[in-house]
Amino acid sequence: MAANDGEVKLVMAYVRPDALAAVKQALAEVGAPSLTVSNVRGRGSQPAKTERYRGEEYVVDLHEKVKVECVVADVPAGDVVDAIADAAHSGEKGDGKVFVLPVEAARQIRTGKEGPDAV
Amino acid sequence: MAANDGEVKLVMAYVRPDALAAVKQALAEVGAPSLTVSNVRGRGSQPAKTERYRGEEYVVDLHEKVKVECVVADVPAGDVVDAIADAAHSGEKGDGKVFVLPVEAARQIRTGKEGPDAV
Amino acid sequence: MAANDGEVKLVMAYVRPDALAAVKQALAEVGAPSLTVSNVRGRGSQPAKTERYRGEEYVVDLHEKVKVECVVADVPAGDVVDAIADAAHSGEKGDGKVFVLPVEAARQIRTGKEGPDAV
Amino acid sequence: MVGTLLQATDVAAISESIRAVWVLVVSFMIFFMQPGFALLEAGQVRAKNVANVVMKNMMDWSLGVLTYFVVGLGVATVVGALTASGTAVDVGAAFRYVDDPGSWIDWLFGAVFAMTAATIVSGAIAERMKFSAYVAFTVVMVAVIYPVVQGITWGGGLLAAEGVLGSAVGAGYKDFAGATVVHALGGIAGLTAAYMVGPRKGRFDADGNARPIPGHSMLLAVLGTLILAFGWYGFNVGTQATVLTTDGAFMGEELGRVALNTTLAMGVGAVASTATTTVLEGKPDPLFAANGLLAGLVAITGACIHVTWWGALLIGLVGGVQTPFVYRWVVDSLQIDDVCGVFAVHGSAGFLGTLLIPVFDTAGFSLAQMGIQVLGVLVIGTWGVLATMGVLGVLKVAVGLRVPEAEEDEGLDLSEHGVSAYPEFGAEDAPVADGGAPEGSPVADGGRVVAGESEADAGTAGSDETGTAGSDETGTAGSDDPEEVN
Amino acid sequence: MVGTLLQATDVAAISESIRAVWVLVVSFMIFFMQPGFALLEAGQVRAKNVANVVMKNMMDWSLGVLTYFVVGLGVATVVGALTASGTAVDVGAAFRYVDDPGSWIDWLFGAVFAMTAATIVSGAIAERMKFSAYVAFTVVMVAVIYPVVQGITWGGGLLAAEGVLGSAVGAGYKDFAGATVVHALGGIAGLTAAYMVGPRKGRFDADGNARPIPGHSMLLAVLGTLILAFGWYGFNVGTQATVLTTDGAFMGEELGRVALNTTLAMGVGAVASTATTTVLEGKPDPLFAANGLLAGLVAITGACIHVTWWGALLIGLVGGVQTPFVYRWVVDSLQIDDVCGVFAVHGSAGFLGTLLIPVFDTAGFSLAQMGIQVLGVLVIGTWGVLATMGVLGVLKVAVGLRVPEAEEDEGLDLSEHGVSAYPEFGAEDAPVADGGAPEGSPVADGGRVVAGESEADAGTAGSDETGTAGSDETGTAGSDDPEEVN
Amino acid sequence: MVGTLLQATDVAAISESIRAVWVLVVSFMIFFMQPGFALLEAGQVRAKNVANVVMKNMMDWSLGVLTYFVVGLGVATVVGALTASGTAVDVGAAFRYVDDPGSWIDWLFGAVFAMTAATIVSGAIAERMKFSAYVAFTVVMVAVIYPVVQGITWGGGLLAAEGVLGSAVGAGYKDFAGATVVHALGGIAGLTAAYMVGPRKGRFDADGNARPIPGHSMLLAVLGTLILAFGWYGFNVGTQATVLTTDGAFMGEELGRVALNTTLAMGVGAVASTATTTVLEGKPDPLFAANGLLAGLVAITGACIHVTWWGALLIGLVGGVQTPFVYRWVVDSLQIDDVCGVFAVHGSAGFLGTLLIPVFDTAGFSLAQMGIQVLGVLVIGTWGVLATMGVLGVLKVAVGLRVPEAEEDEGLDLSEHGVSAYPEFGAEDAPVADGGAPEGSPVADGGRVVAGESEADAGTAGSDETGTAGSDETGTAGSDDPEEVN
Ligand SMILES: Nc1ncnc2c1ncn2[C@@H]1O[C@H](COP(=O)(O)OP(=O)(O)O)[C@@H](O)[C@H]1O
Ligand SMILES: Nc1ncnc2c1ncn2[C@@H]1O[C@H](COP(=O)(O)OP(=O)(O)O)[C@@H](O)[C@H]1O
Ligand SMILES: Nc1ncnc2c1ncn2[C@@H]1O[C@H](COP(=O)(O)OP(=O)(O)O)[C@@H](O)[C@H]1O
Repeated sequence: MAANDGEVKLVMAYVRPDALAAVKQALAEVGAPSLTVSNVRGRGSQPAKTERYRGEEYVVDLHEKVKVECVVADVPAGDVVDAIADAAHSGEKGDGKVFVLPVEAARQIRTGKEGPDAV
Repeated sequence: MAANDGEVKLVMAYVRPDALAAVKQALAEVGAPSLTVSNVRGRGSQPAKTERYRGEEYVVDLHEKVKVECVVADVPAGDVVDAIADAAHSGEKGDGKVFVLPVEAARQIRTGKEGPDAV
Repeated sequence: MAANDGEVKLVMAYVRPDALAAVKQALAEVGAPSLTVSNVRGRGSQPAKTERYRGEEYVVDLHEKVKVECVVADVPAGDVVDAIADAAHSGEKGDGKVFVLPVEAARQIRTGKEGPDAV
Repeated sequence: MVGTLLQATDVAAISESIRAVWVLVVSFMIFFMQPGFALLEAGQVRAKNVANVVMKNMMDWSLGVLTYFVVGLGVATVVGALTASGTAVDVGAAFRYVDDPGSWIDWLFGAVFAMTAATIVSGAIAERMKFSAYVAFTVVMVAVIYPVVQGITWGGGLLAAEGVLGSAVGAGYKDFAGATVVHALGGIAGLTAAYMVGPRKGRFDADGNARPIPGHSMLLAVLGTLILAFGWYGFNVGTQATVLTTDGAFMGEELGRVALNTTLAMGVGAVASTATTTVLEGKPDPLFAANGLLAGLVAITGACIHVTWWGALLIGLVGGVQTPFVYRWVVDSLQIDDVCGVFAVHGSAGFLGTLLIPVFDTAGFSLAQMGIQVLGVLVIGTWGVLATMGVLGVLKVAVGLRVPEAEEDEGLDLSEHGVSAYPEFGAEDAPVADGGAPEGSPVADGGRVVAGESEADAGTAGSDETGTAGSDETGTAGSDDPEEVN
Repeated sequence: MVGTLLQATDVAAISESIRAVWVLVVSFMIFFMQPGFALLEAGQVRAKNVANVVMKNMMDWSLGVLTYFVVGLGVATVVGALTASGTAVDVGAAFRYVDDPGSWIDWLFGAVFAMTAATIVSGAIAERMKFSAYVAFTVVMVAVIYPVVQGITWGGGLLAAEGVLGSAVGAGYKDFAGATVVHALGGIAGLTAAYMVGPRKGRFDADGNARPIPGHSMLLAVLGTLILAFGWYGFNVGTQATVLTTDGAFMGEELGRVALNTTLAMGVGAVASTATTTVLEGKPDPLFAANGLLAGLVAITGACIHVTWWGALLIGLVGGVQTPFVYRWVVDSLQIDDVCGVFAVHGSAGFLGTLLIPVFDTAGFSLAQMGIQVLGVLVIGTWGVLATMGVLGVLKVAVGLRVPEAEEDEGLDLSEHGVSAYPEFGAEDAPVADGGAPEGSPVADGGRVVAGESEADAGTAGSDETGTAGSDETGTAGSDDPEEVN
Repeated sequence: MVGTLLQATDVAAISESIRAVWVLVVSFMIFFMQPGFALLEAGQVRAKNVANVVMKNMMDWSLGVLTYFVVGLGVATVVGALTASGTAVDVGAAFRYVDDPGSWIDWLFGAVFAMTAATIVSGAIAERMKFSAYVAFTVVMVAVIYPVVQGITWGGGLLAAEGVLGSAVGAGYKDFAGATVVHALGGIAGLTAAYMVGPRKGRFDADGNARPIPGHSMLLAVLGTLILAFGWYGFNVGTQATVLTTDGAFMGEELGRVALNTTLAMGVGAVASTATTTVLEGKPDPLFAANGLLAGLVAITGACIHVTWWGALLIGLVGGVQTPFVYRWVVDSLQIDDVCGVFAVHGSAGFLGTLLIPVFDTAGFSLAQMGIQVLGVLVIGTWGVLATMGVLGVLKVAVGLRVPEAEEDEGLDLSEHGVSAYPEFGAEDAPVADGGAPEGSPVADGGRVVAGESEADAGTAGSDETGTAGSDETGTAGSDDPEEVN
């Protein structure tokens, strides 16, 4: 298998929080169930929202997003991008983006496996 | 425009929380308003601080920082680094660092655009 | 010193929260004390756990992990990977993984130093 | 020691004074159940709906006392007279308390019970009901729905010994401190309202299977429970108001019975519910322990003066054990999303406890009594369901019952009130570091913090902001954009 | 039944007993306003200042009761006598309560009012005032500032019917339970203190526009509000202390009036403030609802025994409606950063409500009464401003009023007390996973957790730590470093 | 005004009525200490153990009242008679209260004290003790350990004037409201239990140095403290139960003394503890301020009716100052992990305050009194240690005292109760965004949310889940896997 020419890739996506469940499912279906997520906040094309505190308004232009990181070796990164992008698509501003970054080395802590085998 | 030789770059910075507002402004001014931020904690050259609980002291050597991620294509990554570094500079230990990482692929979820156009 | 052929590397690891203290110590010992950590949640080989709310069960398949980021220049990335992997090893599922990513540019905000010197 | 002789009038004044101290203190304690409910409910919703929950609670009380003063108590009296056998209805007299300072202590004592009934409902329909519709409902609850029940029971109407039904059956409905008059009415109104409003998004999956939506703080739920238990002593023991009768008799045994029965029933309720869930789920469940404690209290509320101590234990046991089962039945069989389980805790527990009164009555079992208890439960339950459906049916047409789905996702704090309950914490609205930009320098790219009262400014800020941020590098945004929201 | 005849002395003992039960219970309830204030204020500050807020509250009460026992009550009596027309001043007698157990119940009743006034101030100056300066101020507040007002009003001095001004005008100042004596004094002292200390960093931008700094928990603010409302029943109704007069008359109508008016005013205050903000902001605002509820209570506090029920409604309405407007005026026009809005809630509401007493007085309108009300408000307001400015002016020179900017950024919990209120949560000090290293193996690179009391060790740990971590790979750190802090 | 003459019997009824109002209200207030303890303890543990803490508190009360009704009070009476000099033991009579409604008010008053003693223990052993073992211990505490102490003191036994020791020494043990009978017993039982259970993982490092484990909310700890202070007024002042004696005397001076001394001691306790820590640590410590406030209250609890006001000040001072020192001694010298510092707050403060009674007694110093105080403290302390060791020794063998280390790591909320106290917050169990999948579509890769009561389903879901997720890309998982847990 040389899905990514034998290389390891980090697929990193910023998605809506309510898309997370679908993304998780989609990744499992595409054969890349392992993932790491974190709460982030982002600014993009989505309009800012206004909140109020004792009558005074303030603008919150950072929207809550979830960052999904999925490192793959045997599964083509493109498939993972497709899976995430499909699952997280709503068509409204703020859907987010997916990026692929190169990974030079990988190690599984429990087994000590290295490279593509570690993922 | 081939600001980054047509490539997409991830500019990633660890900055002080109170520098965030200035960084946001600076990025908007340099033409890269889209960004993602998250709360992180870091250890570097900043001295550890001591807290107390019922008289017992403990050392907190992880300081609160904000991680800023900004993916750019048309805007030169160097400009973004400059903008962040300027806005986050206080001159005291703990100002943080900016790194640039290569991005191999990008996809905007809403529109399906790929590559530099997605950013 | 050209530990990484003069390049800067980002070592990024997902580890168990209770391994953090050991990882911090190990990184300091290997000469790379600066690091940034954040709370993440991940899914891998570790079995999901079941929680209950007023008698109704729900599955939490995302386990709490800590993401450790350590950018190095003079210290070989491999040493850092070893240090983290050793410190975070318990041998049970869920120990996590370590990845190395290339970094193209670096800047220290306080001093303005660039490249390997910035790290 | 020479002195003037004390006369009987003095004894009356003394007796009234003692009674006033007692009634006032217990009224304050019952008022204190309001924060108890606020916490109990707030703890059982997600962080994004907390401000809405406490706002509803404040409005229950605030609007409620005004309504009950101007309308509620009078309606109760009128209904009582209307449904009594052969009492003339004097509407003027029914509202005379409004100008009679001598009756205002008792008005307050009545009001705190009415507000308890109203507040219970909010726990059932949390996290998706429109604030305006809820407020309208709570006003009707305090103006009519509760007063009718008060009138037909404690007000001497329909179910009372002198009421049409009561005198026909030959026994007056027994519900000492409001297990059904207050709690089960609130519980069944809540259940009905939860049915009318529909379940929260995600509460049931496509196949109709229930999916839990954990509340954001078990600590607050338990704290609310214990505050309620404190107030409940006022509720139950305080109802034994005649500490000293006008002819000078001390009511120590009655007070002691109520205090003991209340204590034992709450204890056994918590223990029984815990034991039940330990068997069912394998582990003792703190939220069910808290719910069982309250269910034990509800169950004994009507019975506490009437039954033996071991009767109280058994009634509390029933209250505690039934809680998990009734809750699951509501969820799984009725498919109703009663967020705080108010039917299991206040509804069924109240009905069951009140039905059991004749069984453990210190006065012995009486078939007539059992008959009127059954009739009473049916009448109150039916009224609670129908009145709630009627009022909410009208409100559904008039203003709608439910917030739009997008607002439910976002949380009612933001959509209904424009605020965050916990701006620094939590999954939903935690600002990163710069506090959502309330501090520091002006918000980047034109977004600006707008002070205070001008809606116009807010609109401008919003469009400035999005105007700038929206024109991203690809330059394509804009044409396919949905309208902008603030 | 043969028995000895009851004598009048017994009636006195009975009457005193009933009164003692009542006064003690309401005093306990008023004490319970302390956690109410603590929560109200804690909810309105950022998480990084929560421990400082509750610490100030604990010190208000703890230092306050000591001060009020040793000094405060005596000063009040002396001032009362000094400013009465023709009363001889007997300083010894004024302090005799210190050794008179028979007066200690009343001392406690007085103390809980004094401590309420003191506590109000802390809400205005939160998040930036030095702890040492605050503590010093609060001692003076309880020793002198409040006792003076107590003396010239309830103490029979200046403004009382027998006081210099009161007897001149021909009417005694009416403020039943302390709308101005306690609340408005606290509110205006708070406003003045907030002015003296200056706004929090970031509260106003360079152009002087206000920028909100949201508090960390609306839930806590509302919980505090409802606890205060509970205590307020003690405050207001409890002031009607003579449940049974010594000649045997029961004060039921008076108690009823106070209880009803208090209830209606708080209800309408919350509703009115909500309605006002709904009009102004487009959405009902929970924090203003809570503030309005309190403002309604403040407004009626002086009036509750004097006015008709509809007068109470109108006074509560004024209290509620003025809250958002006065708050904005303080922020926008005065540019004062009154963190918890204590002037709008306790200050202006108290003054307005007290000025309105003659308008709705059951005794009818009297010009003399109106005159003394206006004079009273002026005297108390002026005293509050001047005394606060004087004391804080001295403290500014002596110890400084404000923490350094870096400490304000960091949060007062850490800088003033060395602690985190929420070590596991929150934006400011949330340790990641290893809990800031309180658990697990020794902290990396020589940093070591140091147990307890030795400051020396702490210093060592700090320098070990920074020594190692400071020498980063570039080897350049060190020369340009500012001094290290622990 | 003609009336019948009042007779002495009426005075008795009136006196009993006033007493009943008083005793009931203070009993409710003392019950309200339960949420105070729950908050105090919850604030001092990590978020992952909060549900377990409040669950233990609910069980203390719920199981406790049942136990104290069926067993506890009777045991106290029997023990009292057994250890009195020359009283016949009538076991039947000792349990007669069970069927005597006239005694049930007093039973409740007794019960709230017993439950306080039991609850104190839970703060010492938090975060690692098995729930089942704790519950078993608390039942024995309420059934036997506390009743024995009650019997030998207030019950007229061993230490009382008429007891074997008391009559030998010639003085009865003085402990007015339970500084030792309730608090120090709870404190020393807690200390012993903490020793038996062992320290939390990470509390001491390999070298035996203490490492702090900060609790998750200082706010909750302080709120709990202030709620306790409120309840304490009931505890202390309420013990002066005979507001009006049956022969008509008003107890105003006694009530005043208790109220004043309680207030002063809590004030000085907080101030003294703050001052001590400011000297020791350089900064005023809010948690020690709160602990000192409670220690001042504990110290004065036994003494409040007996001592002068300045004696109360000094006793409170001792209580406050000793708190930090005793706490450190327990940690550093005894190496016992008493999580909430219950020995320093309730134990040593109670013993010291009670030993100091003769020194400041308004009745003057008496050697016999000092003798019995010392003896009493020794007897109660020894009994507390031995009884706790005995019971826990048996439980250690029977069910084990401590959860496994993995469960301690995970938190007792999850391991003992299967729940998260704060599902949306916190380091331990914060779900990311999708709420741990309670909402939204089915959990990816076969994991499915399982409704309610079926354990079987849960098992299935677990293995589905792990089956899929476990087979990762490398295909190597499985063979070396430890068994799967749900
Ligand atoms: N260039 C970028 N760099 C970093 N984060 C980005 C970038 N563009 C988008 N994001 C992240 O993606 C989220 C959604 O992007 P947004 O532009 O609002 O959506 P859309 O692509 O639908 O217009 C943002 O809130 C931000 O977190
Ligand atoms: N090599 C590194 N790898 C990862 N994070 C780093 C590294 N160096 C610095 N950081 C992050 O930047 C933050 C600030 O760095 P620090 O060294 O304290 O500042 P300065 O560069 O001003 O000396 C740290 O707290 C940490 O989060
Ligand atoms: N391919 C991956 N992509 C992203 N995160 C991963 C990946 N594999 C593992 N992780 C992260 O590492 C954590 C531990 O991985 P897991 O597979 O459970 O451990 P182990 O390697 O011991 O089997 C996961 O919870 C997840 O956060």
